[in-house]
Amino acid sequence: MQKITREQLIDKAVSLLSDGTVECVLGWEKGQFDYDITPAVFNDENELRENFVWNDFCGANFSKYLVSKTRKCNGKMLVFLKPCDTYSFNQLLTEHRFDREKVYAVGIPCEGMADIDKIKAACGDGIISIDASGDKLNVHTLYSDEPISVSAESVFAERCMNCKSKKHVAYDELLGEDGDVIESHRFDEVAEIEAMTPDERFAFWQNELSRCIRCNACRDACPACTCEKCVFDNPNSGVENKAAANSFEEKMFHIIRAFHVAGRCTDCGECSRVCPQHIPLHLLNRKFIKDINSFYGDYQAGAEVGTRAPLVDYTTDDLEPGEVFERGGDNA
Amino acid sequence: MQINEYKPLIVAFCCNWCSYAGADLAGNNRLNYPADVKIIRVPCSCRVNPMFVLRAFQRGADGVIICGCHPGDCHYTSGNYFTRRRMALLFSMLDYLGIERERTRVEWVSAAEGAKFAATMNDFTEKVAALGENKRLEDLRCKR
Amino acid sequence: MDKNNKYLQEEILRMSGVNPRKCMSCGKCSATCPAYDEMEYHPHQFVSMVKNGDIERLLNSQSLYRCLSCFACIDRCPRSVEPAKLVEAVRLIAIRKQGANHMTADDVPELLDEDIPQQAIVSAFRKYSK
Amino acid sequence: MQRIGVFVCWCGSNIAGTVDVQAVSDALKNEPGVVFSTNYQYMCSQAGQDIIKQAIAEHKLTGIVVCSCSPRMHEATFRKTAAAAGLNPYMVEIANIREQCSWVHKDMPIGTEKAIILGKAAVAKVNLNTPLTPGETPVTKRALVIGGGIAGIQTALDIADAGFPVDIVEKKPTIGGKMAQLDKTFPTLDCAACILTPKMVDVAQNDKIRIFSYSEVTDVKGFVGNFDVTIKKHARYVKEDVCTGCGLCTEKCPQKKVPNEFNLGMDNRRAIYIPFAQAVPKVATIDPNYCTMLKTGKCGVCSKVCTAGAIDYKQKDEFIEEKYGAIVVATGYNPISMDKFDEFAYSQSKDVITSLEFERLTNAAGPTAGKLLRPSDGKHPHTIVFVQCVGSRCDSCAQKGKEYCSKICCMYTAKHAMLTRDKYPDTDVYVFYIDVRTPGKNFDEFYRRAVEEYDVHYVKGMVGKVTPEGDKLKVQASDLLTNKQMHIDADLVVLAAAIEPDKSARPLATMLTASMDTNDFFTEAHPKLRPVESPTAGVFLSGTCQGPKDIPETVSQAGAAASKVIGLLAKDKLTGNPCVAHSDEWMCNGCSSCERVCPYGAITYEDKEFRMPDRTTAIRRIAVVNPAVCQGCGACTVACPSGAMDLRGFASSQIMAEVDAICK
Repeated sequence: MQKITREQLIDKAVSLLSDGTVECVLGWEKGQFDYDITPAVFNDENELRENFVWNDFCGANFSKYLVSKTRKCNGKMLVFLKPCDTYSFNQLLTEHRFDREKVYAVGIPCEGMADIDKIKAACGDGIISIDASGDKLNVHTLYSDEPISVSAESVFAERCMNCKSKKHVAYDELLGEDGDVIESHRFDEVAEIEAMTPDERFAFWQNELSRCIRCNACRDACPACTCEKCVFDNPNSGVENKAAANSFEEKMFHIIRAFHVAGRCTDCGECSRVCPQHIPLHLLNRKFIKDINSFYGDYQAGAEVGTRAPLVDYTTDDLEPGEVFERGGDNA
Repeated sequence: MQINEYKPLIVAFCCNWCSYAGADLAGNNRLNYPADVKIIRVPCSCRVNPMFVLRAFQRGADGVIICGCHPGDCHYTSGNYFTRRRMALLFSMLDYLGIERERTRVEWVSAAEGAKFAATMNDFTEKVAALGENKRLEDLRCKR
Repeated sequence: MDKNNKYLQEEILRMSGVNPRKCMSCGKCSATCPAYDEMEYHPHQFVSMVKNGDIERLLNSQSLYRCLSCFACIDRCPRSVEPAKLVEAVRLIAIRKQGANHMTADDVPELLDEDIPQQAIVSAFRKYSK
Repeated sequence: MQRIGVFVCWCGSNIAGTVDVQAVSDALKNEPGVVFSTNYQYMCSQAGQDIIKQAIAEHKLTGIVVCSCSPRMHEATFRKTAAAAGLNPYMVEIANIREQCSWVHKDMPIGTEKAIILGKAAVAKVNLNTPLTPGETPVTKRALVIGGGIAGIQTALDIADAGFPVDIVEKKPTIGGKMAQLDKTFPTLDCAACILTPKMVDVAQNDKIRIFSYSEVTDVKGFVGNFDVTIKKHARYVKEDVCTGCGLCTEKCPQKKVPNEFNLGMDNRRAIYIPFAQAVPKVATIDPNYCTMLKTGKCGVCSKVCTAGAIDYKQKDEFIEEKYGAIVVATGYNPISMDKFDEFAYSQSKDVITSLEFERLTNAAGPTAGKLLRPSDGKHPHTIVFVQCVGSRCDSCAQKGKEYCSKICCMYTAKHAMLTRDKYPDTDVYVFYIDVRTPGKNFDEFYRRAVEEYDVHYVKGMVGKVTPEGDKLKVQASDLLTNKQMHIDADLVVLAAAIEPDKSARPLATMLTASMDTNDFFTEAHPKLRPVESPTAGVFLSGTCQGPKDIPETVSQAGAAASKVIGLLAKDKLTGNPCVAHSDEWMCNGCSSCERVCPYGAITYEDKEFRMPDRTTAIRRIAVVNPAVCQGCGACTVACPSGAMDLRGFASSQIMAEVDAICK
């Protein structure tokens, strides 16, 4: 359960709206289901009181929406940022993707978000609603009169289990307490794959990536993918292709996407969250992050504004491409 | 293509100032290397987009090699340093996906290293040929 | 270089973390050493002897125990070679040989002299007792 | 659709020997866009070129492919041929079927097959070629030299000699730089002032040269041929055009206790001063940090004694904006600070000095009028120890000193030692060295003279510690050849301090978008072949701002930089390379990735209003490539995530078409 309440957020938003600090509020609203929360812009108190949502399913990273939404907003826009969102926020500022002056950022603590698939696995289908009390989530389903109770921690999303930071790296104002950067085990899974034989790795990814339906959800949710025109939508780019025509097609899509965000990806995990096929896409991005850390020194995208991403930087004694395999240990 | 005589298809991206000139020098000195190697001239190795490498594989190349000036000697001062980082990460990723690491290579060949160019191509072709056809990467529709 | 020297050399380099190849033979370590005249092999020779794998002669030399561990050579070496760490590593090799201690801790008090700086006494305890 | 002509060259038997040229031209006839295909013995010959010209006219060709030798050989030739026939020269592509095919493959079928594939790739590329026109930019025929030391002076004189106006910006009140502080110069031992001051006078009298002394560059905009530079002229509180340089004020000023920086603080000057007798411009300057009038409003002595009425306490800093076609950086060097080298007791004893201070001590115009006297007590020193490599050749982990060799110390130390022994035969002179490096004309001979004729004691080893004791300096050193530790009671210790680029260089490099190495030396465009040019077009390097140098080397580099500037300014227009990057403003994210990888600073950003597809307007940050500055490496095209950045002549689509053609 989140420590900060919906009412606290609404009150903050209303006070900022009424004193004229902000013109509108970027927040969450209910989608089709209780657990299907989408970003929305709120313009007044009524809208907020009625539709604003804050619960364990508000995983959406708002930073990305600032690029398009601030263009449509004349005054300042209020945005609520969870710790991991603040990294994307900084990264987008580094890339001049929105005007900092047009944003009023309120940092909010996050206790970890729930993964609906884990809940479904635990409670079955037919979920009507979910409410939280203490460390428990109460799941009301069609098939049972009594709510099924699960511990929040047991249904944490993968990215929250491996949360890298509870520290806000950017905000105008902070609600609640700030946390710390966490020593996470987020690279363990990458290391496990690295330890496989090439055949096993190929089989692993063939299995994962062949499920890709090229819906572009990963790209559309990714806060690093804010290109005005994505190469995959551009007929002149040479890689535009909507349908997965064969086994390499979707590999190429995901390699290119991972490469395009390499050094800029903050590891927010949105790609895996939104993938309808449950492909562990974060494992591609984390591979690049792990490599960058080990080849060129630790680098966390978005930790500060204005840093030079590793791929637009170099040192004269970087390791040679042929040496990367020696670094990774001999797992051929 | 004849079945019993497997010939790998190798795409070599060569920077105009060092490696392409190195390849020319190999020609001037009549140093043999396999005809399987086809060279594409780029102004600098940093012009090689990872997309080109993947495209080559997708269209049926068996190996891709990128040649540039030696680090520190880039005609554009820093181009090959970026190449080095980009390709290190790309190759590591391809390896991570289970694609044979011998299919990709970056080699620094200066304009004076005609012999090195030929030797590199001989060695690379041999290694790629030993792997056999590129089944993991090619796009079957586009294969000859 | 014979096998034993080779082994000892590797052991010393591993223990000390020193890369003697960085040395440019300027001799500043020896120039700065307060125990120079007491030594058979001087700090710069230590570096070159370790580099050349001439370890056994070093091991048998009293020079090992003349080093005060004042670290002046480490501080002043322009190449960050850190000769005193090499001396320390060679000394440890000697100490680790069972029963080959240069002296025991009990021997130290009677060798004390009023003029010895405290740092040297502390170093002595560290060096000779284990 | 293009109308492409294919021309296959036999190159006598060079190509035709291993490649079936007829088969190649026949095969390429069926490629998309190809309307004409032929082969000929020597395409580069007049007759061959005529075939091309005729075909362009007859078949209304829009692009041609020549299958021949390397483009490095004849691309220019065939581009000219195309241009002569009215075809845009950038519609020509070469398939290299000689160096990269016929010469490296022995077998005819294999060679022919490969030649056809290479031809197909070239055809695929030409299909996507677009006519390119090189841009032209005008050239402002004036050069700026930043720094007025010997490097800047020589560069300015050489440029002015060719008839172009030059401005020198010097931050000190006078030009002359470090060389003006030196006593004698190696290896000839002529006096520095005797050879430098005439050049300074030449500069002052040259009507093509303007000197902005006591000034600095504060802003640089623009690009090669068209720099807009802002120069800040510090207030010197003396009207430069009125002051006669009589020096009366500098004698009457009551503020006498100002450390004299020209003598490195070894004596004092007044608050109003002329740095030295031969200063150019010879104009007094008031030091606002010490002038009582400026600080308290009470005094005004200099104003009273100045008969010319040149003193102006109300003078303000002045900003000058000027246009330049080329900029030469000549910002020079300084000895490093000795703070981190406590072992030599530099801060404890006045008698431990740096070599530059030694120069002043032996200079006839210095604080001791050229007599070698100890700074502490003015006594004649009998034992002098020189220490080489102080702060040079240090390991980076040591975090003090520099990794590089400062290059000039071995020679000036030999000079100091020799001159000392020559003037004062009663002295004992020791030089502690690690290596003696004397490559250069007459350099080793000079060093040997110091040893053999003047009996300077060269000791292979290093000084470990200097301890002041009484009026002596106890020097503890090692002699590696005799394997002894030495203890010398010295009267004077001279440290050959490493040299480092002037501190002003780093902010200047940022302004110029010129690159620097980790030591803050400016990087050259090519370390071997373009040593006096910066990678940033229109910016040239002169003297020690590029790396440690002695005077002869500096002067020759200064001349080389000047000749490069003259070559640039002699042009009325700069014709660019049309194969440059360009950004699609609709696709650009304004993310700065391209700017960060551009070695030339060719990319800038502007905010532009766009009418968006949803009919709103938005102000977006977009990248703009300056085609006059871009050199066409293509690093930006890969850094760009959206693919907005592309390279003309080597477009992504063209390269992918080649890949496809080869892999087909």
